[in-house]
Amino acid sequence: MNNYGWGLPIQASTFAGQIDSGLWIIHAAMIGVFVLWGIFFTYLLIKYRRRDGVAVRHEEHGEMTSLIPDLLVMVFEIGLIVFYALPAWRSIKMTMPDPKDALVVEVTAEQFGWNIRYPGPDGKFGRTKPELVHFSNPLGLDRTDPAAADDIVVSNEMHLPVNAKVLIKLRSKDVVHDLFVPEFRLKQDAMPGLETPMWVEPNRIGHYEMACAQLCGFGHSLMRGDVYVESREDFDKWLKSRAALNPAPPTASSEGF
Amino acid sequence: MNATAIENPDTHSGISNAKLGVWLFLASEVMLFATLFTTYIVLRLSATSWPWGWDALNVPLATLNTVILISSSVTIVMAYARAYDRDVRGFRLWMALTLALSFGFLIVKAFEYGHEFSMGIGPSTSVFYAVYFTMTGLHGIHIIGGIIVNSALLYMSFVKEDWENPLFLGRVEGAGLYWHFVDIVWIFLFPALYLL
Amino acid sequence: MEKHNDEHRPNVKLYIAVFAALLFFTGLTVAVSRLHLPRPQAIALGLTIAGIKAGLVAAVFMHLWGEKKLIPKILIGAAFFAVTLIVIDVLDGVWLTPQDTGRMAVADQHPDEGTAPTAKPTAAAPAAPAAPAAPEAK
Amino acid sequence: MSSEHGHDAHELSFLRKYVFSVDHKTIGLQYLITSFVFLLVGFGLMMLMRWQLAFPGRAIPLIGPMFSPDLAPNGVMSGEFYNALGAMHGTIMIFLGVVPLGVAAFGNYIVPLQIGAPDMAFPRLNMMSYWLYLPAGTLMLLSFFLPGGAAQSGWTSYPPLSVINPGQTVWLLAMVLLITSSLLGAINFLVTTINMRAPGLSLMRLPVFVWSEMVASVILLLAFPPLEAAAVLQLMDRVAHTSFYMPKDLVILGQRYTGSGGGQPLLWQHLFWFLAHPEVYVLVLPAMGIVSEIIANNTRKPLHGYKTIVYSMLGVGVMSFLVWAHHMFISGMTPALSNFFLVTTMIISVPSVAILTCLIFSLQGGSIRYNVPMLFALAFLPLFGIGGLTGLPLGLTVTDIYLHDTYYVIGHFHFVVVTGSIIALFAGVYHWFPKWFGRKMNDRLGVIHFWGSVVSMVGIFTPMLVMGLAGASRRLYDPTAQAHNLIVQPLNVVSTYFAAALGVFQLPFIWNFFHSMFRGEKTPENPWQATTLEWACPSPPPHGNFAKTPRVYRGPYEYSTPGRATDFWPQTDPS
Repeated sequence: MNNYGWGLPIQASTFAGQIDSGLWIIHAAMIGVFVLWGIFFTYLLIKYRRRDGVAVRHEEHGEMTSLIPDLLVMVFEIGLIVFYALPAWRSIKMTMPDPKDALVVEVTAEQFGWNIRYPGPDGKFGRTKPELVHFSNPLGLDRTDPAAADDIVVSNEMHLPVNAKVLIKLRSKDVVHDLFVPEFRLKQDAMPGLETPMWVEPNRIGHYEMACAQLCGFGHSLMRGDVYVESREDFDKWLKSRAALNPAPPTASSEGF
Repeated sequence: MNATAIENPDTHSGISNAKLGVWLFLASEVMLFATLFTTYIVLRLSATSWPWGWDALNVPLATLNTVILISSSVTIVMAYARAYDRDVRGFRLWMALTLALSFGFLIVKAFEYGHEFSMGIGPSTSVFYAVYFTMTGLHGIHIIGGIIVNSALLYMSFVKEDWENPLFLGRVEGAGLYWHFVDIVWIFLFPALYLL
Repeated sequence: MEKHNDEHRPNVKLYIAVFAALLFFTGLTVAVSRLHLPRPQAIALGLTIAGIKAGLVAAVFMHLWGEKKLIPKILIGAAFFAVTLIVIDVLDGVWLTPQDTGRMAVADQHPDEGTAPTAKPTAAAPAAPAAPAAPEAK
Repeated sequence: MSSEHGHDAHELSFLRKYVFSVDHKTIGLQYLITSFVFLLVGFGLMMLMRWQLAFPGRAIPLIGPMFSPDLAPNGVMSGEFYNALGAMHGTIMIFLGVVPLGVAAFGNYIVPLQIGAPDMAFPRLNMMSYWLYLPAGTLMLLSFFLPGGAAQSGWTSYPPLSVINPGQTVWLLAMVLLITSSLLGAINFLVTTINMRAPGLSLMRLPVFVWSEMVASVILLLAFPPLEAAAVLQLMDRVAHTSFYMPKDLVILGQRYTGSGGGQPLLWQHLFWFLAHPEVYVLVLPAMGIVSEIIANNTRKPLHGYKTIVYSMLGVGVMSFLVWAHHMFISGMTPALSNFFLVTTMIISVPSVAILTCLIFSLQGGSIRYNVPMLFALAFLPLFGIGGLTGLPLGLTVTDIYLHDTYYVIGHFHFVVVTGSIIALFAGVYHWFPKWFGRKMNDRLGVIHFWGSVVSMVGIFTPMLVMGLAGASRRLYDPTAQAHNLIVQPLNVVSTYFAAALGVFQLPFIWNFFHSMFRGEKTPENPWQATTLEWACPSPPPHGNFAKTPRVYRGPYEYSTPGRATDFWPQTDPS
């Protein structure tokens, strides 16, 4: 994976550029402020060092002068909030695509791995039951539910079609995890007991990493998976090959073949 | 170390150190119980169902306890009034009554808990009972703290130099403030857990 | 330190009157809760009564009425932060959706629909929250 | 320590004088020494972690084989041990190191002196604070040796992990003790400053340091109780098997969780950050106060914008309660709430910027005396500035999506706390050392300590910012296990070397401190020609501090007043 370097990773989603531009603007401003301010600071340190015969000069400006930098900071911050943060946050975290136009994927985190579930041809996620959880059935999928029969469950491997909106429903079986795909600039905690929606539109074919970014136990650093963004044909082909691995429709009474 | 060296006479606020200290402590207690009530509200709103106190708990006993605690608030303020008038016997009487009432509260509470435990209900039964046991338990710990303070004051009223200490009345007032606060907490706990 | 420099002069008659009022309100709140008002109204009424009672205790027994201004200021500060904490957390709790249950259960459900064990379960077995409800008739 | 200055006729026993003392000065020094020891312990834990981060999978040199095989099989640190070190490093540094140092040590010693009081308002309560703090800290450290080990869920202790992990119970108990100790201390400080100021010392004549301690105490008073309650609830979850923070249907490593469920893990995060964000200002405000004192003293001119600084501190204090959820932008909290906290976070930067600006403008026109405390105080300004600036992309919702939980966060808050608070606390030690012991610390060693520390600190934390921008996640036991950390891994090595250097450069300080305590150059009563009240009594001050209650005639920073023979005009000078 040649996606990472000494700066930001490559951009592989539609909103990655939006987030990066914020990072660049802020860092440029930060460095600018710091340099200007450092020059002024150094000048003060040299000019006003203690010298014999040079008396202290008292306030050449009033109390209010110190508020001028504040005013500039405030204007900059208000600008950032109004023209950048609010709209971008709205589009990235507050507006979810309609499930009808998007590929819906459910990602369930557990110690220490990711379970990715596709709803299958019927577009519906089947029922899960915690009592059915088993190492061969990490989600506790109830295959007797007709909607569950065609669900595709994959471990630590998420395939997504390029240039399509994906709605990810994030869950956790045990503790708080965090789905982080650096190339997508995508990060969201998986909170047990809640289903947190998030969306992404990958726009670059490639192989990326889905890592856990929230301390989840002793195996936290091992909790990672792969994300493959593929062309639509490749994705469909892969989905079909996975569907073929599903158990036959439930005739046996025992769970987990 | 003598007391006057420590008690700087120039107090800018006009409030004695002890009283100001107690009020600041109560301000922090407000935050403590606000947090517990936050927990209560959040868990209740997110619960699919929430039992009604009349079904799940013993309301008559709790009502009795409310009356006991309110009465103890009155008796402690009466004790303060007696101390204000330098009436040591009156003070002892009212303070002893306060202590009796606070023990009564704890005994009734113990009956309540005992009944619940005997039915196999404990803090782990459901979120409702977790909230109930934790909040009333913490309140109970506050009652015990108050009992310790009030007993100390009762004991001090038997020691001549303590009773004649000019700071004594302030101490009674401080203890009273704390006790009334514990009462107020119960005034909110009672409807929140039992009635609503 | 001279005597009674910042202690309040007790007013026994007032204390007795407040005591009576507190008893009255306690009775009232218990009686009201038996009326089976819809839950929002019941909660509003219950909290109002509790607020009045707490106010009486604070104002009279704790001598907040007539206390130096600094102390109410401290309390208002604490109350402000307490209210912030409650409001923000409740906003967050209400807007979130727990999985499987759809929208969060709102508080306007009738008390009797609760699924807690009743006060008189027959067996001593732990009454799980999932135990079937035994609602009394309205 | 104190010589035979006691004004009481009877001699106190050794135990009453140095161990269970009620004198604010002894308690202050007890806090000082204890919290420095905890800082050192926290540093040691961090060195172990840094080794693992720089050289994952390699046996810890020298001491590796000394650990039990559960913690470090064959001398190689285990994941559990790494997590325990991480949690304890954070907890110890913040709750047992910097806060007690900034608030309790300096506050105890300096505040009563600066307000002209004979002692704290409640001396016995003061002693109790210390004797709750020490057992709490000891318990925290002991947890490493108890069955179950130390807490492993980060200093933030997010449930459900913290409820199911071993070791957490002791952590919670220690926290409850510690919070109680802090509460008692906060009440004591507030009553002391409100009620026991010397005549003439109106609020607007208080030194900035006293203001900062007051605001910090208000924060401690009102922000700590929610954590205390939250800790009790978590304790209930662990001990009584309740489900305050445990939702329904958890399946943990294949086992169904048996609790009733119905809890809210997010609630803990709210309650925790309701304390922990204001806590940052508890770390920073006393530091700002110390820096203000030293800058005014060593520029020999009044502080620029005294009122602005004071009101800004009050503003920071109030606002600090309203920004907590900016730690939770991506936690699953309702996204709409994030916008509210985005705005409050930007608002709180305004008073912070105002304070820094005032401190810089204070240099202008001055006659800067470059002594060791001043060097530290001056280093505070740009380095804390970096800490503040790097907070901007983290406080902004959108950029936080990417930077959250990366090394950028670690770099940011270490710039704030280490190169901010700790640098300022060092400045305070050098500045007030003559007050404590009547002797001066060695200047040459001080300068070595200064340059060594500052360069090492910048060397540790700057690579973290770069790593964070490259996406490296924090709290990883083995950073090389995740592909996106690989390229920047060499920076971890750089950080580790600088951390070792930082440790080495503390040696001159430790030696200087204890050597100067007994052998240092003796100083006059007011060695820095300062104006504030603490220099108006002997050094070290006797029991009861002032021979007679001082009277205050003017503001705290009357330096270089035109028409006077000396360039300082003490607050107590009636002329």
